[in-house]
Amino acid sequence: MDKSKLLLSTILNSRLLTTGIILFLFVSLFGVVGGWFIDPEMADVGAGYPSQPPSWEHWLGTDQQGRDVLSDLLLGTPQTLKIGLIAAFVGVGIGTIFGFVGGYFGGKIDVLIRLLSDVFMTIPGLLILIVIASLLDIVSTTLLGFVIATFGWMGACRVTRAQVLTMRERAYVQVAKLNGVNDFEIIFKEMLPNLLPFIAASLTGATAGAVLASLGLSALGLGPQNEPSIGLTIYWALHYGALIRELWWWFMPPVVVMILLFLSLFLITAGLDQIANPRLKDKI
Amino acid sequence: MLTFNKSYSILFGKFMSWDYVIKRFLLFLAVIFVAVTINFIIPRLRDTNPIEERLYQLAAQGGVNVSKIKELTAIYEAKYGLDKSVGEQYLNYWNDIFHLDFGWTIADRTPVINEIMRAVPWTIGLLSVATLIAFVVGTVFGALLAWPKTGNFVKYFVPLLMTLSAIPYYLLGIVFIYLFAINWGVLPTAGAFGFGVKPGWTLEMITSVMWHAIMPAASIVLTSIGFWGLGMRGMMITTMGEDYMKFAEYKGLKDWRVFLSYGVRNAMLPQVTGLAISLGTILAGSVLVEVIFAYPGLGNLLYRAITSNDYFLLQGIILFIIVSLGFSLFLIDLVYPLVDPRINLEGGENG
Amino acid sequence: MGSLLEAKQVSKEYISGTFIKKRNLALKPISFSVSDDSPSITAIAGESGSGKTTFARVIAGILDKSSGSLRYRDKDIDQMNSEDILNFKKEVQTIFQDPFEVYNPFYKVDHVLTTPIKKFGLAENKSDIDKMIISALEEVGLRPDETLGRYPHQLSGGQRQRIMVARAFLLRPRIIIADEPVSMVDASLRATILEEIKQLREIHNISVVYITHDLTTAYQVADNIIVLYKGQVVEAGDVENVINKPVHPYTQLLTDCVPRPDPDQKWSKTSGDITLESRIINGCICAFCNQNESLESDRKIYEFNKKQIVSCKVAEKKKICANEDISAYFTKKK
Amino acid sequence: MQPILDIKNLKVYYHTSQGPVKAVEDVSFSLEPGERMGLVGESGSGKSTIALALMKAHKYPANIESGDIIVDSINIVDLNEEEMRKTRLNNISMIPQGAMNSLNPVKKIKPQVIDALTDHGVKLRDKQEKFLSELMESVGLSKDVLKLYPHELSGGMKQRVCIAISISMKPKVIIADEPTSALDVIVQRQVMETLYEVQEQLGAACILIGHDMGLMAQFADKIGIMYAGKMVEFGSVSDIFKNPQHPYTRLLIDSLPDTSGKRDLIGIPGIPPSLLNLADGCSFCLRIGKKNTKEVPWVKVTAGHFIQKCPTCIDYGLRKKATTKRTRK
Repeated sequence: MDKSKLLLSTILNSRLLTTGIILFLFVSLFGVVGGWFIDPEMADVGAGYPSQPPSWEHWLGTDQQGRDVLSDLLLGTPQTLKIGLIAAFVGVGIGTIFGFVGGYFGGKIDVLIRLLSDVFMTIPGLLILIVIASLLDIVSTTLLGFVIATFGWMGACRVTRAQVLTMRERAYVQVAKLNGVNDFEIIFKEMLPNLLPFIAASLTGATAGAVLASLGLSALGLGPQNEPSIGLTIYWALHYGALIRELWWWFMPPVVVMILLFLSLFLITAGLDQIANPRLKDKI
Repeated sequence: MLTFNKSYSILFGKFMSWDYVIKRFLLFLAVIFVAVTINFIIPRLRDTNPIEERLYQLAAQGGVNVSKIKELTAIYEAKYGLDKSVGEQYLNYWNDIFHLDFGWTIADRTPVINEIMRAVPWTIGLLSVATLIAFVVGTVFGALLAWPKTGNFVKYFVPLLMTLSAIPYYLLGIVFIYLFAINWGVLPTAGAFGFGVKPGWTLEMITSVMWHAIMPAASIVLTSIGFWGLGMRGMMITTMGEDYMKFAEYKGLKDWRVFLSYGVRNAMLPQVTGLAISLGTILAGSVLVEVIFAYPGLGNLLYRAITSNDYFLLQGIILFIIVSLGFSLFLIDLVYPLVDPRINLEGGENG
Repeated sequence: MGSLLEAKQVSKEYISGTFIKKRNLALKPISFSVSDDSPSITAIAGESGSGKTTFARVIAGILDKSSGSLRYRDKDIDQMNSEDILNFKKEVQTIFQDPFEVYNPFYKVDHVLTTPIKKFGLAENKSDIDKMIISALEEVGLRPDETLGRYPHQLSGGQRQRIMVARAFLLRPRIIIADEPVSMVDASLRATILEEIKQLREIHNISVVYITHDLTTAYQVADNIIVLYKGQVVEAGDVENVINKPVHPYTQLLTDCVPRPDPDQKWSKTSGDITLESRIINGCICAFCNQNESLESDRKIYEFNKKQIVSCKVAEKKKICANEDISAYFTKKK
Repeated sequence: MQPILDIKNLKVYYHTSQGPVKAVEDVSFSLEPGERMGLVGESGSGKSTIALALMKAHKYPANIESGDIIVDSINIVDLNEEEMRKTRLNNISMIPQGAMNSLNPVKKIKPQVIDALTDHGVKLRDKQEKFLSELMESVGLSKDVLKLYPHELSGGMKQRVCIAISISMKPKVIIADEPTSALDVIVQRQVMETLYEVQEQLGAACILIGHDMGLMAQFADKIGIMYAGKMVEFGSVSDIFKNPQHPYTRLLIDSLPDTSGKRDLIGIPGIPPSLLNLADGCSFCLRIGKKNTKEVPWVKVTAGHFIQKCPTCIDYGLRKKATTKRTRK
């Protein structure tokens, strides 16, 4: 069978992965496509009367300052996803490179990378992020993504390094060396393809972690204040006591959207895990 | 005497080499060093003076006379050594840390360490209980899920429960507050104990504390059962494939014994490391839940430090957390070989 | 004539630990050569931990040696230019033990055959590549239509290992180092693979270094044998002598313990005590008799006869080997 | 004498999504107390499936389709799970294949011996120490081993501990599934001799499963040759080695290397057929490119020596060795 067909059938065969991907696409489409149908000005302060319950005019009501909650949500979701994806791709990219370099070449550089990743693993990332965010002004969601990435590379580094270490001793890498294949090709042609499920799982895991961190920072009021994001919506809701005032239409929609996003990432990770570790198949 | 010798030999003689101990200790030092340095550098990257800023803030609230701000700033700077060279400041900083002297809070000039010590018991109390409950329930469910003779109820109910682990605990916390405290009014919204309850070892106080801890604890427990459960399930599946599980069956052992004494006992080992690490990271993992539930722990103190721009308090908390975390992880590394008699740390990792 | 591959006093030490080093001398200095003019099959035999795989990997250039020198075609490996190294890689091929692990699960089995052809520039266009692969597969008795285009898990262990023999053969090497090539293959398929390896020498003049723990296959396949124990040579020479008339107490113990597939030659009738301790000769300093690792005195190897050298006191009355190269005591075929 | 183990027409299938895999197809044999039988075959021949079925430790999707397994006049096919659990170790026990990992790594040896006894209702009380040290002695181990963890033992010692546990309830039938596959030759011999001694002492019937014909020749009295899920030949050890009748057995014997003179090594051609949806008739014909779809009868050669006699391939491999050698360019 063709490799791409094989891949497709593996994905389709995993109920977890398929459900996860569909749910993720649903959330992303909600954010991206939904944004085309609304007027961005509806998300500005004073677009409607403050604190109105859902109506025909405002499907999800308005907040304390008269923003249309639905518009705010549709504009905020892609921003939140963006932070997660930037942080995940940058973090996993760095981590994978570090893992390969350390695991494959070993020696002093490996000792250094291992020390660095061990230290960063031990330091609670969210706390340092809180310090950074509270003392420096993080103005854009992109910048927040990069900042979060500095604490999101260790997982990928560890997984990659461990895999590369075992693969390096595997006979097929030895055979590749005997076949005259150089280090560069061994890394990219012999090792990397086998790591793809692990990297994909790291990516979804890191996305979830980054969204979690950005939500946390924003909800504490430490995120970017100028661009709409789900975290910011939650921050305002908490700040203006939306809970006590029972303005459920204000805080529940962002919570629900985030829960769906996290669920989808969880299902994708679990599905990829099944593919990477066949022993877990047919379980759950 | 004999028992002492034996455990000593397990630690340092047969199974754990000095090489390993030195490595872990150096890691511990490196963590502290990096954390302290980051903590030292970051505030200095800012061009505004945090103390001056804070004093202006206080002045705006009418606490300090505006004309005296320059003077006051100078006094504070001298007190914190901010007028000296960066190198000297850095050394002083280390010196203070060795003496557990994290400075004074800017707002009410109490020692930072006192504020921290007041908050720590609440955090430890809430999170250790929540973590232990989640660990026990999650581990048992995870093990049952991987056990072929488990009943159908567990097989369908547990995975549903596990998907809760995908949800961040503070989002679940928001939902809980809305439902249980505000909508139905069955549980208290915030705080660690009720108004008017006198702190002390009284029955009233204890029940009030427990009553207030239910929601924050439940949101942590429910969202982390899945973490423990999934980990245990994976390990249990691996363990089920081991030769000793097959031989245990050939031996004609009773099912419960194969499950507990052979399966769970072995599959538990990585879980125990995980538990030790989470117990070690308790101080760090609570910020948002404490903020949302207004729980008077370290996380809430940190939030207060952020919102009031009190960066001595902020730094003190972070340092306290990282040092205690690094130290507890170092201890865990030393004790782990006692849990797993096989562990051979002599060679360590390859490469 | 000259030597193709010459290992002089090569040894391998593994060092572990970051701050407090632990050393393990897995292979003690050993000299060995593969002759240029008459292709030979040499068996390296020993139990697990004897250093036989370490030896194989060191002389194949897969593992860096800790001391000594390794020369190929009269050039020191450490001083070769890239062209010589490529030539060494091409002419000294290895067959590994595990016929599954040698395949990258991501690729079809063709991958291990096409890669070396491309990398060593053995053929230019697609049809030449195909021709080479097909002839190599047929050489080892495989039908290309049953093997090519499949993933490794779709083939049997025997088929997979024969493809690896075909891969080694494809490069027209001068030396093949076969590291326990049949220990993970079903007994019924072993004979076929070993016969292929024998044919490589007989038809294509390829020398083989056959690493094994199985003395019966060593006897059938090899001309000469080196028996290793804890990284040291205990006995070496013509297989007929070493396996059927062993002199060293350890070799005797090994041959006594071989389960012979003959109900008339049962263990209990042919030999006595099977514990290691009962065979040790007091006062001997060979690796086997003197188990004290720290006692690194001058262990001698004695020339028991022209075709057999022994490291134990049992051969004390014989003269000490003049040539440190073990292969000097080997029987040359043809 | 009354057989202690009697297997009649045993069929074990794996039910996969692509169809049934006939792992064991209509196998019958019986053993008397004290007899040692070797069960030989390549991987996938069904020999290990028979072992699992005898312990009723086979897992889904494997299923005993039909047949009887009578151990000490009890048909264990009919036993429920709890009854079977009590039968294990008590009447029939199995020495596992992976000697290195068959003991619980986090428990000392002593509790691992005791818990097997406890779960069979044996309470030793003050006789415990004596019993345990005698048990360890019977497999050539000191009683100090009881105080150790598995990782503190060598491979050979671990396998002896497994043997000790397996005989602790004095079973009537012992199954040893490649008990020495991971061990070096010297240790292999020590373990096999230990097994031989304890089996003689107990007077138990013993089945040795493996593919090493050398071990079979050393150990067994009778040998059954498995091929593609069926038993193709059964006879005494001298019948099999001196007078093999089935072509597969013949090739197997011919392919064995020995040290009594150099010769060409002749392997068995082809690869074993897939057991998935296997066609009726002779499976060995499929391997050598012949065809016989008729049912192959189980035929008596001499007393106690039987083969599956397929007229199409019965003469295969009988020709002179010189002609079977492949011609080369």
